[in-house]
Amino acid sequence: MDPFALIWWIVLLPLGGALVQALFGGAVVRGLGPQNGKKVMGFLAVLPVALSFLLGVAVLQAHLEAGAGTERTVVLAPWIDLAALKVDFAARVDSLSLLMVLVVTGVGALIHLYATGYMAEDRDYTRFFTYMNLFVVCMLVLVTADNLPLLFVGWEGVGLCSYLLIGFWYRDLANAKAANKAFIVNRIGDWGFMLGMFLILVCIAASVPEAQTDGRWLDFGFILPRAATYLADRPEVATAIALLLFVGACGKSAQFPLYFWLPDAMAGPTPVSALIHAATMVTAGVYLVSRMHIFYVLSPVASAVVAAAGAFTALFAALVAFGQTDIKKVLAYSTVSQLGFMFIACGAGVYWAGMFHVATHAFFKALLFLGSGAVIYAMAHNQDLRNYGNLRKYLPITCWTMFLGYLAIAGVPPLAGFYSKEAILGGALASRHAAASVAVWAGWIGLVTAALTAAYMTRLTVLTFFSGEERWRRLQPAHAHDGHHGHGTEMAVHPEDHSHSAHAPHGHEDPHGFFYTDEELAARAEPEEHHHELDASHEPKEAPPSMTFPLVVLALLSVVGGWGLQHWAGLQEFLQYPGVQLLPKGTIQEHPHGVPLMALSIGAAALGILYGWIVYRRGLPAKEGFDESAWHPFRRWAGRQFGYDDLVVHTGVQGGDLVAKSLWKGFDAGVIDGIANGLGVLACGLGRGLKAIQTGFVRSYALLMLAGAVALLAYMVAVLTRIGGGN
Amino acid sequence: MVDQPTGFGVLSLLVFLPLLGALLTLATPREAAGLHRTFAIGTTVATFLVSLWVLAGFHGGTYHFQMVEFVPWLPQAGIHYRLGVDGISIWLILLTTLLTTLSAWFSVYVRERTKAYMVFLLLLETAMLGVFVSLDMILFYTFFEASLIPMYFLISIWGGEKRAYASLKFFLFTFAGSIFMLVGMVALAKLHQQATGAWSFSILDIQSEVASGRLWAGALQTQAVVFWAFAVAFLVKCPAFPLHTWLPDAHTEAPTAGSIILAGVLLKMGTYGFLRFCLPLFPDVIANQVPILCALAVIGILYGAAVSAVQPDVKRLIAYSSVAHMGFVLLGIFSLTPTGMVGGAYQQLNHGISTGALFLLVGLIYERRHTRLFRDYGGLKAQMPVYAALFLIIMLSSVGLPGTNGFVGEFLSLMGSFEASFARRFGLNPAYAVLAAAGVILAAVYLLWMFQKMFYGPLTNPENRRLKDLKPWEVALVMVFVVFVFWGGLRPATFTKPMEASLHAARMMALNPAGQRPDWRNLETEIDPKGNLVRVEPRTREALVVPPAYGEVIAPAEKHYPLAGREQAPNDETAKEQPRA
Amino acid sequence: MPDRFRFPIPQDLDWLALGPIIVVVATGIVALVLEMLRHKRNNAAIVGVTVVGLLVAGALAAVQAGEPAKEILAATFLRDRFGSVVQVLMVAACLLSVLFSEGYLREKRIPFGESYPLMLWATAGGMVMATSRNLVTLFVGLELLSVSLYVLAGLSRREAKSEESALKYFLLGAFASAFLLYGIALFYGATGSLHLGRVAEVWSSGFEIGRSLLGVGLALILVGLSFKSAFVPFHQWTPDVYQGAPTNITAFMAAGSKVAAVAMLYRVLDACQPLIDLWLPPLFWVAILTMVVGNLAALVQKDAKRLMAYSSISHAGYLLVALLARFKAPEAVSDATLLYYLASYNFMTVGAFAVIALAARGGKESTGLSALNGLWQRSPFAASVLLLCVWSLIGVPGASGFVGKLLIFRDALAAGLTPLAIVLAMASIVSVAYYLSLVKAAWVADEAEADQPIAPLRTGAGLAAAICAAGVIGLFVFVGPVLGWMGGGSAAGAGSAARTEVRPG
Amino acid sequence: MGEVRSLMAPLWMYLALGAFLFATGVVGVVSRRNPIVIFMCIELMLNSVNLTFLSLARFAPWLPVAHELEPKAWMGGPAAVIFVMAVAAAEVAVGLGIIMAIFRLRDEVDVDEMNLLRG
Repeated sequence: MDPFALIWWIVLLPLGGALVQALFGGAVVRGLGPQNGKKVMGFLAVLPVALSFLLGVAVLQAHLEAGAGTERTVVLAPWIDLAALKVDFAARVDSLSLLMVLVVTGVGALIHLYATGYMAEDRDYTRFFTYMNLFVVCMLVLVTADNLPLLFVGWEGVGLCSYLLIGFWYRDLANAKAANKAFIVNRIGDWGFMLGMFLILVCIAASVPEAQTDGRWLDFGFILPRAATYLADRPEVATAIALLLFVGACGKSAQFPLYFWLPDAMAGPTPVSALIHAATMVTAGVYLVSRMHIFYVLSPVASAVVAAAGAFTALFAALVAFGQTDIKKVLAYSTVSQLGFMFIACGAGVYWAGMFHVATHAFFKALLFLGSGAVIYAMAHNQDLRNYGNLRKYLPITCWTMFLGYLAIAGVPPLAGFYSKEAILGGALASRHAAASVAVWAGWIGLVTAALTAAYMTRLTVLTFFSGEERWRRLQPAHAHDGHHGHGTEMAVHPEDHSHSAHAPHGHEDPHGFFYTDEELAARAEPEEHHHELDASHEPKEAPPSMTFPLVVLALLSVVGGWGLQHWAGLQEFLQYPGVQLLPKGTIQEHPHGVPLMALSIGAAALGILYGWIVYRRGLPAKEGFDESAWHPFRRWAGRQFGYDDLVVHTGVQGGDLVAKSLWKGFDAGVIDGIANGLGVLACGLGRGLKAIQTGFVRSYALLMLAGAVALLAYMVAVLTRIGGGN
Repeated sequence: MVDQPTGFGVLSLLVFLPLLGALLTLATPREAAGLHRTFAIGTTVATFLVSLWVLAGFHGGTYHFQMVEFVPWLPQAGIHYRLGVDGISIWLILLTTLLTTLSAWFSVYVRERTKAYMVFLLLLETAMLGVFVSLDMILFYTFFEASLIPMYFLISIWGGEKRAYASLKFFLFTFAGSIFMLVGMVALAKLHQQATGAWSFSILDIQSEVASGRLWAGALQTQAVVFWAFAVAFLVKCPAFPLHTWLPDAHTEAPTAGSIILAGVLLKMGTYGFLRFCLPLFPDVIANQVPILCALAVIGILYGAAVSAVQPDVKRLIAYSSVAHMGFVLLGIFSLTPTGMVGGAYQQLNHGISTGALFLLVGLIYERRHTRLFRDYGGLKAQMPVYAALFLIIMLSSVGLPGTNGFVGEFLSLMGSFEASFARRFGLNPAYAVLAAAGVILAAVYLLWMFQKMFYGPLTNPENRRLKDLKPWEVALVMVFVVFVFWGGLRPATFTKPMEASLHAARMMALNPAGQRPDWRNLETEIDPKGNLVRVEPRTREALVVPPAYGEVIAPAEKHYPLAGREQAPNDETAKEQPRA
Repeated sequence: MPDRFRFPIPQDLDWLALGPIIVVVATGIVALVLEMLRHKRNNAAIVGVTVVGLLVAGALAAVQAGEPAKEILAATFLRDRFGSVVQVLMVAACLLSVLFSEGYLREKRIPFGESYPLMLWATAGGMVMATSRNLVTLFVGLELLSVSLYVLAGLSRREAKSEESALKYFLLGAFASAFLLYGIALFYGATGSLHLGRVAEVWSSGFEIGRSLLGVGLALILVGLSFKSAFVPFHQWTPDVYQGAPTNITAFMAAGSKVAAVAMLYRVLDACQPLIDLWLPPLFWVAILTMVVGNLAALVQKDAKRLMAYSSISHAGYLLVALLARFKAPEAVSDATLLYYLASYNFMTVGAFAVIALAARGGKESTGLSALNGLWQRSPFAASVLLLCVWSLIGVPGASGFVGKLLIFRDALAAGLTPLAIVLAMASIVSVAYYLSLVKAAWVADEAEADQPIAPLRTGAGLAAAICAAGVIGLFVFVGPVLGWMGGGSAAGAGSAARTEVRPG
Repeated sequence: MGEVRSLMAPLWMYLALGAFLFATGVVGVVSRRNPIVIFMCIELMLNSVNLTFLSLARFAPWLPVAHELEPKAWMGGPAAVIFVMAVAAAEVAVGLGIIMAIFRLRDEVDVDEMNLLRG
């Protein structure tokens, strides 16, 4: 069979997995008992993703044979099918999509494997994997889609899964709120995406005669080739489209000003943070920009905006990271910052470098998150850096794998991060792109950020694994809950359970069997999940192999990934600047391997590491302790994201609430109903007036009749005198 | 061409079967609640089957009315009994029969006065079906108004606390809106009489006079007035922005079945009316009214969303969300673009499905807890996982998540309005589309908020701790909706294909100059698959199901893409290569 | 025997034409005799005779509807389609009221046999009013109707309300008929004849004094007739009398005497066609006033019968619109609309009152809206009939009231009386509110909330209600033939109906 | 034509008298409180009508023109008077009956005391 047809199996396998989890998961777990049941379902969850990866490799094989520059469309079925517009379930097979497919399925499979261990204790095990598999499906749809609407399906699908997984431990309202925040902020992005899509439709589709198309206006194969010719002399249109699409990218990839959902998203289980909020989903924006890069290339303005936004976000997030004490929060901001790097690349026109960083970042950031997960797992779900210290003694594997990840992100050669980051900065600094000046500035900022990155990552690593003293030993329960999400609270409700079970709702009988009887209720009360808080007596334990194995693999990738992709796989040639052949010569820059640059970036990394090591090797500095008032004001400020989040959220939520309430009470109930009811009142008032005239006295009736009669007569006489007798 | 009386046919069966069931139910003793239910459910199911039969006999390739029935009624006034279906009405018929069946099914929870309840439900179904198949204005009006009485009782007898106010408000708003439509209808008939010497209330006759331009003869003033006489009636029904306030009360106070049908079908009467009357019959003035109607739609979208985000009562929230959703329908229809109109018409069905399902779900919990207030809920997900899952799916389809039916409709109507507004047609401007699209964000805001309030967080209210999850048959009930949610989201073609020809025709009736307009009476014109109005061999109505051999094009399906319209790209031959008649 | 001793039999006598009236009057006499002969207050026989007599009279009138118009008895009596149809309507009104009278009167403990002959003679009066173009004949008919009704209104002797209503009705009625008479006198003065036939020629002759007398006389006649048909501002007696009179009598008043009054007005205005420019404007405003006042005042009524009274006022307004349209554009508009509306009004009003009458129980009758509470439990059938009648009164399609309004709309627009159509539309919006309060009382509220339980539905009332329901629906479904019968094909639409079948495609 | 003018004079007087009587009756109806008196005023109005009928029949100079067309027609006037009297008599009978009934119920018959029915 045609190997490229496999692309659809890649997508459909996880879908099958999700369905299995959703429909049979509960039954299986109940049937085989929690232990075996969860084992089976865990296996069934990892399997499809792993298979997809293998299929992906197969497809890659075929693709390489056909030539890296080729692109193919595999149609599964028609979707929207109108005379005026046709959209298919069509998959696009080219280097870009395949790269993403492999990253998603590969890293995804590892994280799934990790999660089987991490979530083993959770009561909603199968629900978790339902969502995870579903996420993989949506992500694959996103990256393989051959037209914008289908891409949008994946785009919103991953948003949905992210929403579901952030709110996975829904019993804690904070998680639910974080989930809503994520979805809604993403929706703002989607708004831009949609408008961009429409604008593309009305502009590009306009340029072709009816005869030359079958109504598939939104296929990439239709848009991209024509964009170059059509928009060449319409930069303003290109800018509009590019910026609208970038709004979408900002939402999805957590760029300023829409970044602020991502830190809260850490409320989800750690594997989720690793898969969705580090490795894959958040890079969708970068993917989108690279996929539609034609428009950015044609619009210097848009490119400049992208580069600027990227640079600012990178710097901003890096600074904020210094103010964080929650290990996952630190990683979250570093993610935001790294995404900023990718957008610097896009803005500078070195899209391949952006994608390159997507891949390497997927490796080491997934690694870091999973490692942090292992730490959290070992530390009784306490996420506060300040309670850690000297964990390398207890968690050797976690420690050293994470250490490699840390080096990678810090940009230490020859690890993955070094190559990609260096490609980005090199591209930016040497950019001859129309928006060069901005790009170059972005490059310098990126360089600074690289140093900062190294510094705060050092802070994290050292405070966690090194820095002699084991700080949780002197822990009072007071601090135990800091940054602790999920699990605990769900049990909080059970105590009242029996106290209230005495009376049925409203105390009335229950003909339809809506409610549990007392016996059923008693039978239903779940056993308390034993869950102990972190305290001085706690002895951290290394995670089970199902969790450590992925760490090792990812560590390996973070080490060799960069070199491998660039030199062994030749990523740059592989990506081929998809669509570049359409562009006027020289718009995209060959990136120079300038030695001085390499020195600069190495220097930056070294500087950061050095600083971190000096400050933190002796343990937690006094002025970074639990007492935040003792902090350096700047660090406190940074810890609060420089007030941005509060500003936006409060103005948004409270302002919106105010407006809506006033509209409802004021306009809806006040004006409109006021008028409607007012008319009613008026009519009744008149009615009462007439009632009053109806006195019940014969003589008044007669009088009114008389009045009528007189009026009638008067009228007649008047008219008769006017028209006169004669005609 | 001469209308030959045809006698009664399958459509009459469809319409009057529920009435028959109602009469049978009347004959049963008052105490036999079980009997009433059986009769009601049986009848609705039977009606649903008949509607499937109609669907089977329906052919999507033509814009002409099919299965037409014509029985002389009041020749002195040109009022006759005319029924027929076309692409615009066919799915609404299916929607009606389906939703009524499910409502009747749900109504086993109704305890007191079951007999009257079921009878009113069935009468309501007859009225609703009649609205969608009437081809005579008076007949249409008859069913349109007749639907008020049963709904009035459903609300005022089985409704909530403020039912008296709500039901009266519902009746007054709708009646006030539509009485002037009646005057407008008479005016149309009179104009027809002036044009041809014969009174006729048949929309076929009137439309063909309009198409030829004889009816209005350039009377723009009158045309605008009559247009609004109709438009107001439909705006109230939709409901559109300033005239919507009856809806929250009615929806909230109505019993569950009532809410389902109100949201699912009755609101559609309004948009259906626009498609059936306002577009085909007022071609000369429609263009000037489009900005107003689109503005109302956009305001409705934003306003409804904003207001529903602060409702303390789940049913009220859904009710206001209907205002927003129907805004998308209006927006799509009045973009008057091929995509937009399909989107709008399709969004009708989606709204019927998702909002109907939402009301059903709320009804399920209401039956258990007898409260609609958010503060009494929260944390239900742990207690009723299946219920939560179903609610989530339906909620997402209402959010318009891609892959669910909600998305396709919204997407297409937005796209249509975007095309129209970027082309600056009818004096629209991009702001319309951009703002409308922002409604998508707000939809997420209030619906997610609702879901959070109901299902997330700790299960604080002890009353809820005894709740069992849904019963199997209830799950089955909701699953019907879920099936349509995904079917509509993944295979929209199933539903859009049969509509297209009629929608194209409606658009051309509204936009084309006299003489190039499709004519419902003239069977020698047809819409070809590309959306062109073409001449074909003359056929009989029975032969409509045979795809014709298309002749030469009378009016090409225009493609509105603004930038090409405004400035000609140097390197494209759009203008030259447009197919011409 | 010499000629001059023989009783002069008019040459142009036509027993068939006079038949209906004679039968009704005779039946009344027979019923009166029976009333004297019957023992222990058993009215069965009387009711039986009455019903039979009415049926016969109705049949006689109906068969003549098709006959060519002719004037007999020295042009004091006119037999034409309009007259015969109105006669049928009068008979129907009386018949329906009689059907539920017996049970009602028994419940109310006033089973007086003489009420039946009185109702019959009132009917006869009404029939006369419809079938003459001679002013004195019309006047005598009017008085025959009125005087009987004065008595009937006061039938419930021990009830102060009943007596009060009777007195009010009597005084104001007499007052109004004085105006009417004066107008007649002036007409006579103008034309030198009591026959309406000469009005036109006098008017067109341009004879100045004659024209003035006609104008003033017409004004006075209109006063008298406006009173009878309860146009504002001559309407104030209506609510009081409707409320005070026994309900069966109210029903007959509402239906029968309105039909008769409108018929007489039709005769007068028909004759005054040439003066239309003179009387159209004032009646135009009277119509508007009547519709507005009737509906607004009804909004705030708490008493079912008063509510119905005001509703009857507003319907009088609608009827006036129909009349005006009829005479404004005689070529485009036929009598059919007017007659159809009268017929449907007949059924829906009597039907409503037949149900309201159930509130009478054990000598007491409370006519407040709350008296109907729980009707749906007592008698679902009666409740349904009430619903149907109100449905029709509102003008919601599916019942005859809607077609009536539709036809009025059509005529008004055809005659260029669009403002009236608009007011009519608005008026019917307002009417929804109070009509629904009536239905709500019967359907929504529970019996517990009623101050006394409702009387069980007896055969007579049930029969009356059933006929009314059937009529309301039947008139809607078979509107075509009905209009054909009433309009006698003279309907403007009839020709166009033929054309509509063969219009160019 | 001369005798016409001579006839005109009394006609106008009679008519004026009739109108005056009618007006008097009207004023009486709206101003008196005793139903019997009110009814007497109505009777007065009726009689003024009778006067009008007869004076027109007798003196109206233009009626002969009409009479030539229908010789018997002018008899209508005087005939009408008979009818009016008869009807008036009937009304008296009924009216007095009603008033008696009321008097039996409550001992006074002041119309201003009777407003059970109002609103």
